[in-house]
Amino acid sequence: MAFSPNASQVDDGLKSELAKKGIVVTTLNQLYNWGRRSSIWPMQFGLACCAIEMIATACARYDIARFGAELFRPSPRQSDLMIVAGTVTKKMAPQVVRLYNQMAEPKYVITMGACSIAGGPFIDGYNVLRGIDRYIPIDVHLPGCPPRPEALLYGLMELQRKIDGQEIETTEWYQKGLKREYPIPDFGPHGLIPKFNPEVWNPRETENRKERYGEPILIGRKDKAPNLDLPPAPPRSAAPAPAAPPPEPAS
Amino acid sequence: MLSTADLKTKIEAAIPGTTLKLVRESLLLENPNDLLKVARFLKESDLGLDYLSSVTGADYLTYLESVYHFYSMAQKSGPVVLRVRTDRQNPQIPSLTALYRGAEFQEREAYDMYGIVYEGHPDLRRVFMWEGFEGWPMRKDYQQEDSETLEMADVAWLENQGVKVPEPIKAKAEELEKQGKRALAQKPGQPEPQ
Amino acid sequence: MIFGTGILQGLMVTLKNFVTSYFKAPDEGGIFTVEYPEKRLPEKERFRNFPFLLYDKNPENLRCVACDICAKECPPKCIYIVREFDKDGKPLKRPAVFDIDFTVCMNCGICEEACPFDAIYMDHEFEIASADRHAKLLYHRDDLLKSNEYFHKIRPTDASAIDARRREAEEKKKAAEAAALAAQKAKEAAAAQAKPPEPPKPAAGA
Amino acid sequence: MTEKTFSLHGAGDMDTQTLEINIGPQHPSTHGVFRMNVVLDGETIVSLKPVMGYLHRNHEQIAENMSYTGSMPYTDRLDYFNSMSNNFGYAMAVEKLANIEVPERAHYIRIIMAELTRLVNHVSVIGFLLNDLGAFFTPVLYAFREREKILDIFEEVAGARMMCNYLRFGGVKYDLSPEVLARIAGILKKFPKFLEEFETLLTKNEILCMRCQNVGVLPAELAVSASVTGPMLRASGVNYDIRKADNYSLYERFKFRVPLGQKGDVYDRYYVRILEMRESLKILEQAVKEIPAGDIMSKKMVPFLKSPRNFKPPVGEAYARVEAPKGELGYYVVSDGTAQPWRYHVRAPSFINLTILEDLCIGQKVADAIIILGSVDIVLGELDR
Repeated sequence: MAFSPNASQVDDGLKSELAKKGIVVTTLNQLYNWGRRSSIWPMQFGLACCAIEMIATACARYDIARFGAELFRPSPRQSDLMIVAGTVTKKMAPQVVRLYNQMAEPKYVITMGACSIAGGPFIDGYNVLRGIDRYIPIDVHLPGCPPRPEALLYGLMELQRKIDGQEIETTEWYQKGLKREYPIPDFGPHGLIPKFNPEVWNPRETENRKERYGEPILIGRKDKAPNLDLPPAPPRSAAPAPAAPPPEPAS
Repeated sequence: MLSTADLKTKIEAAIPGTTLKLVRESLLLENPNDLLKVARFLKESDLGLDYLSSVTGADYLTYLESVYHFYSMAQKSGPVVLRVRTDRQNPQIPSLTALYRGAEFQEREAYDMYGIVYEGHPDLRRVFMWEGFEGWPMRKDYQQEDSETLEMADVAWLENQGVKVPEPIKAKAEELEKQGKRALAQKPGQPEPQ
Repeated sequence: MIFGTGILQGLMVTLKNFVTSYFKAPDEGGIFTVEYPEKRLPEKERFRNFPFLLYDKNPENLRCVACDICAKECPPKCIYIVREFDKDGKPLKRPAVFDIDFTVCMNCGICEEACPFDAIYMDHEFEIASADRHAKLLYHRDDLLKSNEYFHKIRPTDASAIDARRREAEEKKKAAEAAALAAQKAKEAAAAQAKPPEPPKPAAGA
Repeated sequence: MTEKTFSLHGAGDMDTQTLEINIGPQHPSTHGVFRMNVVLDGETIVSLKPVMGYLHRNHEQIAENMSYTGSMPYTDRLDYFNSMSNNFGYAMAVEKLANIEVPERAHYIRIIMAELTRLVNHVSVIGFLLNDLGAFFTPVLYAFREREKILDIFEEVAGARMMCNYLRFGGVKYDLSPEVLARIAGILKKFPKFLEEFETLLTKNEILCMRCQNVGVLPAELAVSASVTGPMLRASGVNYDIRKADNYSLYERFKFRVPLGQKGDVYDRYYVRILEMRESLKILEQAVKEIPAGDIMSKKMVPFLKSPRNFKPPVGEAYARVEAPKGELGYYVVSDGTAQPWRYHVRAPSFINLTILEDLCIGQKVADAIIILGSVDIVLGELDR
């Protein structure tokens, strides 16, 4: 089946003129996208702190229902959007990938909060995955820790904008040979196997974090344990050691 | 509430054979095997320490330690801090779960993080990490993996799944394999672990 | 009590809330929704989201002196600073690179607290979202720069307090400089005065 | 399905086969990423094993590599409903360690904030409990409406809705302005009315009563031996509130009572929380009225606000605990005299209160296990750390 190219003569000005008279002119694409973007059903799936802000977004004050996205579905089969709201740990990552695989096309992913984007403040933990985009493709990254409910709405609007730009003819899920299921990582002896999926994510040529900070978790490595058996130091030094004065402003 | 020193003499008098040592505000039990006896005494004597608030593992490089904080709910007194030391290679401490149910998960946590084996624990498994995880992540010498470099196991897994691994990544993994090394997270310039 | 009265009472509550939502103010039980993007909640002055760098007057004149304190204090380590050098390799008091990784930042505000030069503050901007985390969410120096006027707009009380403090410090510094200069001059003058007679020291001791 | 056969109806009856099911980690009513391996005989639970660690994000390890103040924002993320209480416990532990005095006004501000978080927590947890019962979202909507009003105050005072990062060792970060105090007083005036309404909606509801009463009964002896704390312990009738037992901060100055349950079932746990909110309101009213003027930071600690890395407590150890809304939140900190703690441990109430989950659930139906879990009130950030 071939679609004829969109050669409509109706421009935006004429459209609004017609709309005033009660006639709506639209293209199939626009109708299709309008329908899809106005009824994004997110998955009811909270991981950590951001999930609470997600619930707050669904509640009275922010009311995600105004965007047609209030129907939080507990089952991946019924949802269009996965909001990865919270830290994805290595123990949880296989389940997240599995849920993504189980979602029906078209499917979108918003990573909400710093943790799900790149590990966030917990990036150096031994059990924290440095970003879920190592295993699945992400549509919108939404930084913040946690993002305000308004920011989540903004992210949703960003996704709607993305949906508006899609066309029936070229969308991935109507193409042949679509592969949108990604291998689910296994638990290994030291972490996940594999550490990332090179089909989706590759380490950057210059890995900023490693280059710049090394591994910050080792900064505090100490080779001398405190000896609590010794009696406490005399009361004079019971107070914290006198600090170096902070640098004087404006030198 | 008794002072720690009084408590020490009281326990030593009540349970012959135990030796306690004052460490700051806490009592160090010299022989870990006496732990159950001492805890029973704390719970059942007139001290009435019926509530085990916290069990903590800790790594002091030359030995591992398990710290117990006891309180009394009935008398609203406490805390009594008890600590037990064990060696790093074969860390074994009797479990208090039979006496205090509240120790169950906390001992599992200390086992998970430090590898302290609590003898007599009904269900000593890892609690936070998965089964099959190697190493004790909270010990000070734990080496984290480098999450940006693939190892040969990862490459083999990916190829088994039909994922094409880019050449440079694969070459790096093979190089590591040849040298018999793991991809570890290290600060640049830090000496390599033995 | 008849079975079911509890449920009926509960239903009355929901009905009452439904009806009053049409008449009352949001705080009294009326419609509580704030229709973001059209309407917004009033911004709280202290609200903090991501950090930004402050400059006075023009972007060349930024307050940051690349002292690296915020980068060291940052708990999750998301700030990266490289000092700028001039042609002769002499270090300048300004950053060549100032990167903040928004995918790691946790909005704690410790950089703002620790900065001794009033150069870094927390922004109110939260409408940041992007499909590319590497290119768009790693903010560089020029993306982070914002003017003092902007700071006054978002946090009037803090900004004026800080400006007042800075002015005072500046004046004090100037006064101190002037005083030092005057002292220097006086010293020189005194030295000049004292020089001609030149009291012979050994003589005084003898 | 297991091979093992099993009968609960006495010998000679029908032989039934047990069924193993897995609830979670992605399940709408496990309050996050919590998993239960349940063995069922029909609808009745024969065994239940909690599986944790899906949100284990290495809080302790990260804190041991961080300056003392640097861990403060991380404690916010432990129990993300009540960041202020978490800050409170941690600040107390370090103050004990370094022997820091806190000015009176700062104590009052801390207490005000801690009690406000208690309101936030209890009101949300009741909403979620009702969610689990099947009253989908209506109570949560009511609860979150009140929560938003309190969060507005947090945002105005501390700068963030959830992750306040407000307390500092030796005091608090910002002062409370008279306007904020007036707004808190305004909330206190309206909150009892909301509680009345909430109670009319729920407390006498027959369905709620039938679902909750005599479900998940926790006997007092077991509760004490299993180190259960917080509203859950008091619902079983044990009079133990750390605010009274330890008299930490300035709690002895305030008049309030400790509500106790009788049976220790889910309904008691629900009702103890409602009563606790009323007591919190009492504390808040007194605190807002009596708050003295003065410093908000100890003089000794003011320089360290600007340079947290220079704060080095002397070698020693300290354990401090507070009555967090979920139970006893304890922090165990060992200092080796450097800028980072040698050992940092959190005694998380959600984690330890779960010890007896299996005991509560055995013999109950699957649907009851969900509400028992809801009434235990867990938060995964704190459970797994």
